[in-house]
Amino acid sequence: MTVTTNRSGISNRLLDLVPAAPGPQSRKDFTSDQEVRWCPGCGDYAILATVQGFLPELGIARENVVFISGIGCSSRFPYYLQTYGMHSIHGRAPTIATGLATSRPDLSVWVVTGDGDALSIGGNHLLHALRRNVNLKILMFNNRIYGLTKGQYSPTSEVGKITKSTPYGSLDRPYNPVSLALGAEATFVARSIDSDRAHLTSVLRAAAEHPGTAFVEIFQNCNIFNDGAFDPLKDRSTRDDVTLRLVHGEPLVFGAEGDKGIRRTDDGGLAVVSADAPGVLVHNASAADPSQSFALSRVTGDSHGVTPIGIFRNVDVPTYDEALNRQIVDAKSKQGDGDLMNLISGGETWTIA
Amino acid sequence: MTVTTNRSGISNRLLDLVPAAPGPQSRKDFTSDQEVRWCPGCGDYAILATVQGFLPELGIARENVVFISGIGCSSRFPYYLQTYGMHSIHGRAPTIATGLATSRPDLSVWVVTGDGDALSIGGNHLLHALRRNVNLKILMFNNRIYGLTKGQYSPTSEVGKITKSTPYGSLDRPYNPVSLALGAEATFVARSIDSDRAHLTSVLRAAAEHPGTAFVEIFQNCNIFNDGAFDPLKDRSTRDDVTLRLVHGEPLVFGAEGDKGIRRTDDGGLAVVSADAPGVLVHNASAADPSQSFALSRVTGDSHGVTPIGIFRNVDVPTYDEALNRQIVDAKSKQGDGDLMNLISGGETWTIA
Amino acid sequence: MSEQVRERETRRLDRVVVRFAGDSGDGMQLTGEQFTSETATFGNDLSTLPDFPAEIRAPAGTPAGVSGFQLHFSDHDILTPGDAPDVLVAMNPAALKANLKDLPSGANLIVNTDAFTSGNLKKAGYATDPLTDGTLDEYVVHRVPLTSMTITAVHATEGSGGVNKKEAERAKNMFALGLMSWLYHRPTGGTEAFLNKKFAKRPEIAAANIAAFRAGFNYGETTESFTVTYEVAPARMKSGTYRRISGNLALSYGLVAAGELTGLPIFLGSYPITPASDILHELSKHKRFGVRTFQAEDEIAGIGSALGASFGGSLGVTTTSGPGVALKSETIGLAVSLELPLVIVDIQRGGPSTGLPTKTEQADLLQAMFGRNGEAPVPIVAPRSPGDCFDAAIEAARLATKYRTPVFLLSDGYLANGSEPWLLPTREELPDLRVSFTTEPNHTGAKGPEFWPYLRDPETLARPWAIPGTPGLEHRIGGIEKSDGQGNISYDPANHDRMVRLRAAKVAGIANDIPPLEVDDPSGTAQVLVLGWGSTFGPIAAGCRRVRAKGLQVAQAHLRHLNPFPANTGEILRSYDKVLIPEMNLGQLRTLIRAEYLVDAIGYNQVRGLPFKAAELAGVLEDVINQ
Amino acid sequence: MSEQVRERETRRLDRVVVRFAGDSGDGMQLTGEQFTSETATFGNDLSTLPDFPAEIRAPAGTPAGVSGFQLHFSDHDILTPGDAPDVLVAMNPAALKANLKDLPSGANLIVNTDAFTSGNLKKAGYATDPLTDGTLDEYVVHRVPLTSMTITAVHATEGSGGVNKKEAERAKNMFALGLMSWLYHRPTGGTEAFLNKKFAKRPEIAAANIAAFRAGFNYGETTESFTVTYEVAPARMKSGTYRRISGNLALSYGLVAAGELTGLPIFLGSYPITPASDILHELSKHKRFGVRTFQAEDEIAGIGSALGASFGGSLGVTTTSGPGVALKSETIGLAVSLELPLVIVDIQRGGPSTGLPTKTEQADLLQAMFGRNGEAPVPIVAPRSPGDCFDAAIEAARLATKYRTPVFLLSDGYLANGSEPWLLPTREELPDLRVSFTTEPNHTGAKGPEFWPYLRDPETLARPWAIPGTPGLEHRIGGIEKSDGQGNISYDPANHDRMVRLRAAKVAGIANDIPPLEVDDPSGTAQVLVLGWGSTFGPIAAGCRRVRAKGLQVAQAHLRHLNPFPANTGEILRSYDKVLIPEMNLGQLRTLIRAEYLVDAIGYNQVRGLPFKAAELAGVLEDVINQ
Ligand SMILES: Cc1ncc(C[n+]2csc(CCOP(=O)(O)OP(=O)(O)O)c2C)c(N)n1
Ligand SMILES: Cc1ncc(C[n+]2csc(CCOP(=O)(O)OP(=O)(O)O)c2C)c(N)n1
Ligand code: SF4
Ligand code: SF4
Ligand SMILES: [Mg+2]
Ligand SMILES: [Mg+2]
Repeated sequence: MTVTTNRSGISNRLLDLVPAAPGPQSRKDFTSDQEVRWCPGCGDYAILATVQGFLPELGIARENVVFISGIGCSSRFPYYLQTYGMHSIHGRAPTIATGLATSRPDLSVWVVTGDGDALSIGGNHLLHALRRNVNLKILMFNNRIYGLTKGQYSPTSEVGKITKSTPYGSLDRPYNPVSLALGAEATFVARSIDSDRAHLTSVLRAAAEHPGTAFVEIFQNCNIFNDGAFDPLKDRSTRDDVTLRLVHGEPLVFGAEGDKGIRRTDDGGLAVVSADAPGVLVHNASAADPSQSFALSRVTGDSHGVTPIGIFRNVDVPTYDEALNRQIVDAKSKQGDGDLMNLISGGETWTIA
Repeated sequence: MTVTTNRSGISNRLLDLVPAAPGPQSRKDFTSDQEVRWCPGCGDYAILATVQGFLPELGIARENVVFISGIGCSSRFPYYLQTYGMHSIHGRAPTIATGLATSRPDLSVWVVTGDGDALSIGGNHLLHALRRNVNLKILMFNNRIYGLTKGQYSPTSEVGKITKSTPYGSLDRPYNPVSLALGAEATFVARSIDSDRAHLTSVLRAAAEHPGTAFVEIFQNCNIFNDGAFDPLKDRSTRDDVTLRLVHGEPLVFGAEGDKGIRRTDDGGLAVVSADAPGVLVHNASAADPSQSFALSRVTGDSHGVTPIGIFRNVDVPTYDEALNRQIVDAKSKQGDGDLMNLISGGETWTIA
Repeated sequence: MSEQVRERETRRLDRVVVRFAGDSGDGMQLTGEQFTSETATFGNDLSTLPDFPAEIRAPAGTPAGVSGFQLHFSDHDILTPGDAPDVLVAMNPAALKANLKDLPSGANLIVNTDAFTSGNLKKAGYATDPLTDGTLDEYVVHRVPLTSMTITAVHATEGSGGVNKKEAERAKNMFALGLMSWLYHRPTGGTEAFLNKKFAKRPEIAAANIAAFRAGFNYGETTESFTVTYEVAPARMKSGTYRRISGNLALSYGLVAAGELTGLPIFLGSYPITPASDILHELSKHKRFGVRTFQAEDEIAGIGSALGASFGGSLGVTTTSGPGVALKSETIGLAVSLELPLVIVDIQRGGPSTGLPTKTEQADLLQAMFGRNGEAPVPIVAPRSPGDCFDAAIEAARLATKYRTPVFLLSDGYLANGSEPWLLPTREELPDLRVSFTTEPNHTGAKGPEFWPYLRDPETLARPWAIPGTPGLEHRIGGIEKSDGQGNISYDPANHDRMVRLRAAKVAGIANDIPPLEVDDPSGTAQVLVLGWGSTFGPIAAGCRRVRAKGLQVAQAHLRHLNPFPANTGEILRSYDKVLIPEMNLGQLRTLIRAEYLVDAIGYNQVRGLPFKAAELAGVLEDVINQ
Repeated sequence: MSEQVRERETRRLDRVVVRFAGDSGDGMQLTGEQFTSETATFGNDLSTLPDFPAEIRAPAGTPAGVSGFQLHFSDHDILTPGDAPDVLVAMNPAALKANLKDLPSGANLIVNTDAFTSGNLKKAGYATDPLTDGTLDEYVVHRVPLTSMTITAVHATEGSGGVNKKEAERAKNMFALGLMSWLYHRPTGGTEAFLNKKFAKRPEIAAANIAAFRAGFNYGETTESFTVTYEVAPARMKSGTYRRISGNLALSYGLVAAGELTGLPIFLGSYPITPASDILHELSKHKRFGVRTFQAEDEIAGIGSALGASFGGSLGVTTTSGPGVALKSETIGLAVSLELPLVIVDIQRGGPSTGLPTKTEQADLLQAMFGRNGEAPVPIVAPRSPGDCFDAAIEAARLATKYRTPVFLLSDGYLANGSEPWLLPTREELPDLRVSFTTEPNHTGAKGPEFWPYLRDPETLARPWAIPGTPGLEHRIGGIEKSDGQGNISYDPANHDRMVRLRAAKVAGIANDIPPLEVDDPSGTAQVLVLGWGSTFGPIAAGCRRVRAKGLQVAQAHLRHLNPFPANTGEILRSYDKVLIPEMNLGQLRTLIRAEYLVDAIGYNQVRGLPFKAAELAGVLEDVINQ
């Protein structure tokens, strides 16, 4: 299956199994002829543009890229990309993608999903993909609402949310998708936002460079049913003060003036302190132990007044796909290719003349 | 629904809604007439004996106790208890228990499940119950194998496990159930072991005292398909050196001589040090931030040579049940009981003579 | 042409079909609903058919993004939302493009000329302008600059200050509504009150909308484009108090009523899905009725929680559509084995798979019958009209509680969103469904009194329902086969055979507890029977009327219970030469009828995501009768 | 009594049914399997029926914990594992209790007297000792102190040093096997070789077992309890090379073969469930054939992964039993809509719900037909015998790949675990199923060549299969309705109707690509036809033989394809006066046959978790013939 490739750009030992593009590609090469059908103003447009702009960077043959989605507004995504794609059923995209990726190491397989699709009905599949570390890139558009079904609360909606299904306010405590992924042994976990093209592109790049499952939460505005959910992170006047940009190896400092930092507390959590206070941490996304990344995931707008974006965790461990395919290669090399007639005759036979 | 109770023993604001037992109860009161059908030597027997021994402590009416299970060897559990019970279908016990508990605040509802039932097919339901904080006590018997279906690997089996379905060794990285539960916003997470009746009883007691979802992982030996999985934690000669007993408010020290302790490392994880080294931590199960509990969950036999047992996390936050039932009480008190004929006639009617 | 104001003619009609069509964002559903409201208050009989795209806001200006609402109203009782519109309001070129094919020649067409820009024409896929290229020659076209007149009217109105141009423009649907209200002599007070209430928090928007509404009305009055207005007299309907109701609302009310009538708290475990979500939305409002709603993580958790609540003595309900039913299959099998009450509501939509999620279909009947492992019979009830969803829900609850069984309630997208006038029942007309739980042992064993959870009522074959909290009746149930009576796990072959047959007999026995199938055969001499189920009732009855009006004979029967069938079904079917079964599927009831009664029923099947048209069925009937 | 060794009689029999029964821990399955192996090597025809409890180790000593294995072998071809045992080996009182009711009077009964302690008698539910209270008077009883003799024999054996008492005792099943081998003149070399291999790592255990085996054999030779031994001559079977095979193994091999024959890698996505797990176990061994197995987190992930692999050009397979099928329903609907190949294996077991998980049943046929939302037709193939599972798996793969459709393969617990001699096919006998992917555009559009993923092959109506990695054919598919040909999302009513009918026509068209239904009617004058499907083939054929032997006429036909039926099915059914359909359900094929052909087929139904008995069916047939 190994393909000699002289791709420029992004690379990892699994991506290197995917055939290279015959030549340079542009955004247009990844744009399908289908009319885009989201509400005007929906954050999905910006994400689409960013992804279409990013894909050429991979330098791999367009026909070896596959996008699999579930159901939801976000899950319309594959239709708009001139790659192979499947718009499947609600919550099940990770299962389909797992079968595809593990049987076709020469493909780059992406999953697009929503907060409901991924965390409500599809939660189990998402988390099992993460623990297995299948070679998938999972983009979860988190608008904290069910868009397609017209505005019920989702597993990431804040408590007390008034929606069509909760006229008296929702009662469920939301998931923190980053904490959840880390608890499920994820090897790559990141967060970005629809409106910040440069940041999202950098996260996509890192995800593509990661061999194994990459989970990317993308804050996405649903201007129809949950408008403004991420406004503080977007508003020029506030965003620098409420956004902590995670950069591996760099100190955890933020603020318009770079005057705030993150330090450990006695109870094992993290707190915001002055940037020049002692003990301000340096971000380490590749620690073998996910505990500090987990602690970072507990830093939120609600509790700390600041939201980290960027890569929480990025560690390289064996992938399910490689191991599975290695077992096959090993079996063939040790035992030889299977011989069907030999197999079915088994050990004990008798012959009747 | 509030019941005046003068129960002795375990109490919390939700348990106090359950009618008290008419008098003292014994293990026999909780033993059904059904023949127990596990393999001789199975760890499930010890857990059953412990639970039957513990239930009288609750001091609540036996008929108000319900055990719901899924499918698996462990899920046979309800048959052996003289309470109400349901042996449902694979992985779905948390959903059934959620409907029952939220509609019947006068019941004490327990879920019994296995590592496959809870984490494989039923993972999504388990985690959603945890995030919602429904008033359920969930006991997960973890034998790191599928017992009932005769020995396939489970989501808690170690990598490389040779089983019937993985003759070349399993490839999936296992879940750490405690990490997973903490990542899903669990409010009570504990671990115990089939063979240690006193410890298991203390954990059950704390679980019962917790208002909300309590998740208890119980290491359980399957002597047929995965015998000895927890031997180091049971063997008198080794167990003290490899078991860290978590006690809220006590230092994290262990070892036959009490000579080892747990301290933070620079990368945010935890390490084993000498008990008198500086910085040995004191266990705090009730920190609002779950980060330290999470870090503790990463301390394992494989990575650190020691396995924590006891209560990792125990925080009191609003439960789904209370909130749901309060909405109903509030609606009735503010708007009065519903009037059916009023409701259906709605606003706009016209009359034809 | 002349300066003189002409006398206008007012034509009396017995029935009219109007259709509003515009962009998804144009508020066509609201417009249609409000026109319907006026019509209902006026006292016409009516039936509606909303039709919207699967996208939230499908691309503006394109045919795919068009949202439509059709209303049929009359001075007599009617049965369908109408085959073809007498008047179409087209808010833009895409709306025209998407709907013109349904418009019979000679019909009225009101077009918003402001929207016919070259950009919009292109988006709609028009190469030339249909307003000028002769496309519309066969229609009575009213060219109305709706957008600009709305803006002008709004900006000239006091109280609408602070309303920007975009907001003003958005009121154009109210202009259209005003115009239509004028054209059909509708009462307008309700609409103004509605707008004031809806925009109570933004009075300037209310004022803008009312201004547009009045402007539309006045436009009709002053322009000369309309030489005729129309009157449809109120219908003579059964006396009583009416309201307008959609199927999903009626079904929701039926469930609330079932709670009251059985004396059980309702527990709804549900996961949102089109077109069922509105039931979850509605029931979540009624906490004062003790209704608990639980938005679960998925369909499996939805039904699981409902079943758990039923175990605890609630009436568990789960609502979904076809894909959700597929996911619930395993748990339905558990409910069959546990023999606990449970109402499973399936608002059918176009399939297979995601299919046509916002369109109607009747293709889940066989799934409801057979979509489980093993022999797992479940009774099935289906409503026939929006208002009938109320009664059907109560009937489903009756069977579920009385027979301790899951029951399917099969509605569909057409009933769910369609609406009709509904004669409100009185409290006395509603059945008494009070349930009593078992509280005492029911068997004497060797050691004294015992509780046997599977000891059956000899008449209904229902098992006792003893809920947790009942002292002395502690017991365990599960999905493994249980011994007859005692209910302990049993692998005994003969017991299994007996239990399989007992469960089947219990459901089959319901045939004795439901009304016989009624036949409508005015002449008493018909040789063709049309048999239907569910939402096709209206179109079939309308079709029958038409052929009878031509002097042909046809009998009609409609099944409310699909499992079991009423006891007299076979007898009725065999008393006709021909049986025709029209269905919005490939013949699912037909399969069941043929298998059960060996009657060579003929199918008429359309799977178009749309209800049948009366004319179409009339044609088919004629063919069958004359063959 | 006398000291003289009596001459022993050797009786020649044409067929024998033996049953081994003991505690779950007694190794009865292994004993039965090994006796079967000896019998197969000897050249008899044979058929087996294992029967074990749902618990891993159900309570020792109780009837619930009894595990049994029945073997029927003969000197002619046979069809069933036998109705009633000629000899029963009962390792303890519980085994006696659980099996005695099946034993015809006069049969041989070998009991392990050592196990008849008062404790064991109580556990088995015997108030008095059946060995002494006259219970066994009608049988030929052989009282053998099996346990003690085994221990003595083992401890007297060199090489078994280090074997403790418990281990020695465990070898008692081999003592029983030795005795039975002697009694029926079985060749013993194979068993000794087997034991040496099995316990290669613990030679002392091997020695102990061999010692016990020989002791059992010698015990027969020396005791006077047995006055007769039996010989069953080898069967005259079709010439060729045979092996013994169980249904699940044959099915697994069929899937591996399908991979070779189609040229596609096999991808199995599965979640363990009884009685299907063994297929997952087996396929996970065959990595050198490029078979990928994936133990998924649940059944939904199992089928999802298989479908994903099919999208990528593998042959996706998923294996499960009834409850798992229920969970897969929604994804099966997606596969129907995507029109991708997929083999769905359902090893049916007793239902509904968890039901009788280790017992057999045929009650998933209607679930397979209809258990999905919308009109979602899926072809169904069913094997008739253990060995036939091989061919049926290949046929399912043929239809799946040729027609680009999910296909159900319906086996059951009886076929899965039962075994029979299997005539090995040669490579040349296997069909060529090579598949070619589409690699070129298939349509010319306005802008040049295009790829239309739903442009169908005019003959098969299959759509092209263009896999990711193929340049220029990039396309998107999904579960929403697609436009005919081009495959873009389409909400058009007429298109939906067309697509629904096209999918139905594609599956219906398979009727032209399968062999006609064959009738076995030796006399050519039968007026009764017995129609069956699946695992009832053997018992039905055996039943027919019996009534024919009595001079009565009956015709037999057996369906391999349940959807669609072979083209000539109706014609055949209508050419008989009566059609009888025996099924291990309440009449599921009967429902389909009646609906399709309006034939008043009679059902004979048993839902006991056990295969039919030949005698039982013969009786039913006689009744039907004579009525
Ligand atoms: C089995 C099934 N259940 C429910 C639905 C209805 N449904 C479609 S999308 C969706 C949730 C969408 O929310 P999310 O995943 O957050 O996506 P968004 O629309 O917000 O992008 C639901 C409930 C469905 N299509 N299938
Ligand atoms: C829907 C469904 N899928 C699969 C099964 C088969 N099954 C029964 S129990 C089980 C796993 C048991 O493992 P675990 O939960 O760890 O319980 P244990 O037996 O080890 O206590 C499986 C796969 C089933 N009963 N139902
Ligand atoms: S509903 Fe929300 S998420 Fe969906 S397309 Fe519209 S704006 Fe986007
Ligand atoms: S198989 Fe394992 S878990 Fe199951 S009963 Fe036996 S020992 Fe216990
Ligand atoms: Mg969302
Ligand atoms: Mg387990």
